[in-house]
Amino acid sequence: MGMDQTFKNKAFKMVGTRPERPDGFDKVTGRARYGADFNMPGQLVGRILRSPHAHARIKSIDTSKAEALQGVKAVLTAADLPDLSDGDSGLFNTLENCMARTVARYDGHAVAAVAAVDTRTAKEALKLIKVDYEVLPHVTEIEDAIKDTAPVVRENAKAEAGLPHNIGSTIEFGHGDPETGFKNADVVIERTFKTEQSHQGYIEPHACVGNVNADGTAELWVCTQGAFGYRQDCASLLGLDVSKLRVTSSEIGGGFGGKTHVWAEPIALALSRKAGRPVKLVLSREEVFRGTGPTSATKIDVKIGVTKDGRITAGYADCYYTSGPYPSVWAELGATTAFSCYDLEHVKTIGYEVVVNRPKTAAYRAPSAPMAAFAIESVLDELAEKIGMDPLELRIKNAAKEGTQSSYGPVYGPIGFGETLAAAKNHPHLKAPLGKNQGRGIACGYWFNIGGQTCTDLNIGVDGTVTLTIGTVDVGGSRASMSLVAAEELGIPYEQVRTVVADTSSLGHNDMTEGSRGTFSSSLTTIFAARNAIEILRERAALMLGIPVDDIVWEGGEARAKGDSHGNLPALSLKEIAKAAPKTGGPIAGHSEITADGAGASFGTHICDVEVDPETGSTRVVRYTVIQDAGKAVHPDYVEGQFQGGAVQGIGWALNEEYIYGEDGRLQNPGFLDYRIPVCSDLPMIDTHIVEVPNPNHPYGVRGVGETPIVPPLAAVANAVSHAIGVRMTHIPMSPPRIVAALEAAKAG
Amino acid sequence: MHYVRPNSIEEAVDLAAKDNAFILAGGSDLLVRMKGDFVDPDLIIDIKAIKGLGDIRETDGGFSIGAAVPCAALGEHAALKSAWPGVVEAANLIGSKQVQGRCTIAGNLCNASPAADSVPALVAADAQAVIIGPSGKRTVAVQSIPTGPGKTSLAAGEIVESIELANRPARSSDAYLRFIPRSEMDIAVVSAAVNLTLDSSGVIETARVALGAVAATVLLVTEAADAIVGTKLDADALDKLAAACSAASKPIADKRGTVEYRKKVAGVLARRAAEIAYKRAGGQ
Amino acid sequence: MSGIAVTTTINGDTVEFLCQAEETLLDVLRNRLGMTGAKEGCGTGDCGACSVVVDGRLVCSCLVLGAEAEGRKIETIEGIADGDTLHPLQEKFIEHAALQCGVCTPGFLVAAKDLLERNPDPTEEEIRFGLAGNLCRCTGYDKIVRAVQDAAKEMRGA
Amino acid sequence: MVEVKLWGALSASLGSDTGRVDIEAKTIGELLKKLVEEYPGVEPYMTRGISVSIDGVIYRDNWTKELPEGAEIYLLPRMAGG
Repeated sequence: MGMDQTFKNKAFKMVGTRPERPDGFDKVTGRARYGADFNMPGQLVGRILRSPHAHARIKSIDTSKAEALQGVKAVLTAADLPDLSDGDSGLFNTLENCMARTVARYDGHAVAAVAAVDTRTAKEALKLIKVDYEVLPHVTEIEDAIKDTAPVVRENAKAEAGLPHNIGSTIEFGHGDPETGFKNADVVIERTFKTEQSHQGYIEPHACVGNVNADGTAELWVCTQGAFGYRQDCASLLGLDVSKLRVTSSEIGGGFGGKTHVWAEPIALALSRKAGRPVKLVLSREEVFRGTGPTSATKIDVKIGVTKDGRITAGYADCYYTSGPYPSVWAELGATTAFSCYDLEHVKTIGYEVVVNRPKTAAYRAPSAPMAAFAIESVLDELAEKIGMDPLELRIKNAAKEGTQSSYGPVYGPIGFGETLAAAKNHPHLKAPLGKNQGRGIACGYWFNIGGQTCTDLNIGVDGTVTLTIGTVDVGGSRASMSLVAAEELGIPYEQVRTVVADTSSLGHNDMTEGSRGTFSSSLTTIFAARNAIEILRERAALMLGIPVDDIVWEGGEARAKGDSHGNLPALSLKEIAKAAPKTGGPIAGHSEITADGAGASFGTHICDVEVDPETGSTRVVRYTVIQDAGKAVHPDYVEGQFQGGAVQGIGWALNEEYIYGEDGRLQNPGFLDYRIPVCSDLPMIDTHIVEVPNPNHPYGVRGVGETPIVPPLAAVANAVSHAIGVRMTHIPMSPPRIVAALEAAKAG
Repeated sequence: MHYVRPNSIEEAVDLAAKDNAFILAGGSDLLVRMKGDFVDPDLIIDIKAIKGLGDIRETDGGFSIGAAVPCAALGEHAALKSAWPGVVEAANLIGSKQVQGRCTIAGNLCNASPAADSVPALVAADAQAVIIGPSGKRTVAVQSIPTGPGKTSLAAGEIVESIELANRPARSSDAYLRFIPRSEMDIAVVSAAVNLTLDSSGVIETARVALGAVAATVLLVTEAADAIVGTKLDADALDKLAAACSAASKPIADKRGTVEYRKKVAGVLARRAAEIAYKRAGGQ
Repeated sequence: MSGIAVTTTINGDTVEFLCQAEETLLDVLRNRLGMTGAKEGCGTGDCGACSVVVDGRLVCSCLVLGAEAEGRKIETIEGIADGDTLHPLQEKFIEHAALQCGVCTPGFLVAAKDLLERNPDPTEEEIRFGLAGNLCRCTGYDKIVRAVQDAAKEMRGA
Repeated sequence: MVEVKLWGALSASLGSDTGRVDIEAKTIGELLKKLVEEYPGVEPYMTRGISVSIDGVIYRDNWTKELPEGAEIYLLPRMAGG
């Protein structure tokens, strides 16, 4: 037992059931407190001034008039923030993105901020700040940015030899020799795919209340995917002591990766430090679109060869990903995931990180994978057509399995990709007839999933109820899942456990809820913490019964004496042991602090039916099925919820969601009216099928599930649309004008 | 900024003549413009307390829809819905259910957006607007009110009091269609309204065809109407209707659609709207 | 600047407050009355997270001025449950896992309650179009629609 | 001695033609330490973050993890997620 992470094929009593979530009552009554629902005494209203230019040198900022306005308590510019120019470039970039230092690098880049007694005063003060800009040439599109003549987005960045100056970095993966592979192919298809920039689109805008005291102690209430990560970032950026900054994560109104990065939070704290009062900073929806993390826009050149009998001989992809002004890992993640579903002898991918005058790219649910999957899965679909093979069969034939060397290097352990394909093959959806103007597409996807630093406390109250304190923010029901796991281990009813999310002063460090790690990692520490507590429960029971601890076993939620010599001793329930705890040694608690590793990869296969109106290009998804490996679904409702939500985000991206920039480099659609996330009437029910191929590195077999569902939809929808209209769509989103234009172009030959 | 809620239209007219004064009916445009800092009114005149402005009246000549009637109420008015299904369906496509609980057709008209949903239907219906201002009352065709994006022909102090829809002969109906990328909650990329009357044999006697979002103001396309008058809406008439609509469209390219796309879809929607209106009017 | 004095009824209680002319009903509910159940997702009527009912009409409270509340009857998410007894819609949302992050949930419940009061036996399509003014980014709407269907059934006593 | 496989760009900057290097190490921590000592070119990649895959299981932050005899060891860029 103890810290053994290996899969034990145990029978479950709790895990796999669907109890009601512990935070349900608060959330259906409006009592749950989100980022903007909290206030501190004497708080000021913070507001941010943002650049109206896509690229401009900040020659000077005159804040004197704003400072003189009655009710203004602080005006902040980069001059008030630490100068990290000589330090870590990652930190420097993070802070510069929070507030431009010498150059505003995108439309919406923060350049100054105010704290005032009320909203009206704060808005007025922003108008009084005079920024003298020298407008610089800008570039927002990949094709333009990678020209030698393109405006320089990062003036001091060193380009790699022989590459255009706006390519921040390159990376290469693969094995074998694709050229050899292509020679062995009967059919080779080479195509270029484009995807536009999308936003996570969480309904709750970023919001926080920050307070910094003169003695250096500070607190931050904030909607975030990770209080500890925000604490680390804010403390590093502002020169605060980590332990003096207490960060409390509010209920979070959606994040999907966008709330793993700090944006306005360091500004709120810096304003508070300057004003000497708490500052509440809530972004508007427009600010969320202009100033926080969209995903990359991409251009991907793909070449794949197959033999007549459907064996892929080689795959190659050049993956260009925008990262905003700050190079990061986005092209890298595209290049790693592009071919990861398949067993290939010859494969090579190259990632090119392209800097542009757009907001800093942030993580968005399986970051970078959906675009790469769109390109690869589209070409596979076309190849299947060319050789006259069923597209699912082509994938079955080439699917990665245990022992396959992945396209990014390592050999896979037990994975459930084949099982998702088999489930798809047997799914009634695949056999359902299609109507006029309808088409069906299938596509597959993969995400690594990660673990990371995780810490959990399990405290047993004197009445025998259990408080489980986790440090991974609950983004979609994980408190229910963790209660199930604790109840499973302890052998007690679900209702006897209450799971809460800790603030940063109440628990050791936990990495963000990202990379689909929440349930995987915190369930591990919950299991270990429960086992730790059981050891203590056994000791206490031994004391109470006056027998050696080795003679006590924990079964069915109670301590039982084993062996013939103790035949008449009563079993002691958790409640009885808890009640005696004050006299038998004090509080009973279990703990676990680990770096979780071995998060099993999760594969998915999606089936999509669409109907396209050929006259208007309007596309309706009429049926959609998600099949994915969850390892073990702890709370199946919330696993299905991840499948459905991820699929629908992908559907929205596939059909309508995109950042639209004008010639002036300004974002044209920073609102929910023209940035069109799917509405209820756009969609059918989303069928789900949970496959369970246990992760060998989790006692219950759990894999992360949150991200994979957004990987296949771009391709699944594109394949369906392409079949419905008879023209291959290579540009996401497939907005109605793009579909009509593609049809007209095909007609014109 | 001040907020007033006058009880009489005369009082409202006096207030409306002031500088930087804005009329608040449903507020679904005004408050959005305030939020985006596009306007910063000195005075907001809430007209919802004015007697009669919140009513739909059936008159001898037809229907009179008060300027403060929320669009949702149009859909709940059985007689209006039956008499002018196209106008009502247009009004009930604006925004969401929540927005329809607030927005008004008079506000939709006065906001003067080229993409306003109710305006093409009102123009096709030959609706009249009753205007009260410092120099008295006048009645004008609705299409004369918007003069360009965000601009109207209303003089300072003038307020639209009601929208009038006249009774139509038997065998008349109308229909409105718009194209949006989503199924709801969107702004028209292109829209078309058709209002027609048939003779007893099903031949179209009169027709009005209006297009939205393809020019600075709603277009009343007489060539399109001419293409179907005297026909039973056969395939040839429909093609001519569509072609006339595409030809009449002078759209801009913007974030919502290209010029080519809008011209093409204007024809598609007009054809489909005509078919619906024809069927509603009893045509076979 | 002096505030506007407003007397209104919220969830059956008489409430008085002072507000500025530009403050929305949503601002007033959240910032002056401490009723933070209605959320601001956009402030422009595009997401429905701030849905309330004013004199029987479902509206976005971000598109209503606080001053307009004078003499009106306002219903918010805070008034849907009867004390600690949840409304069937609230129960079904929990039971069907119709929420993940939950920030859109208050708006959905207010809108769904209005929908079922107007149409006790809606089709799936009617539910989907009836709730199209409420954005949810987590669930894909599937479980929300199912929860509303089930609540409607229970409320009809079927 | 363990054989460590490298991704493309890393392999190039370490001057390896074969995409693999041999390192005398028993744990991930030791491996990373020796790697920097023997191949200074790895430094910038270390700063960005490196994960180590052992028999297909990816470890991001675990210096104490032992490298079993004959295991397949891959260096990868540090994975992130949403």
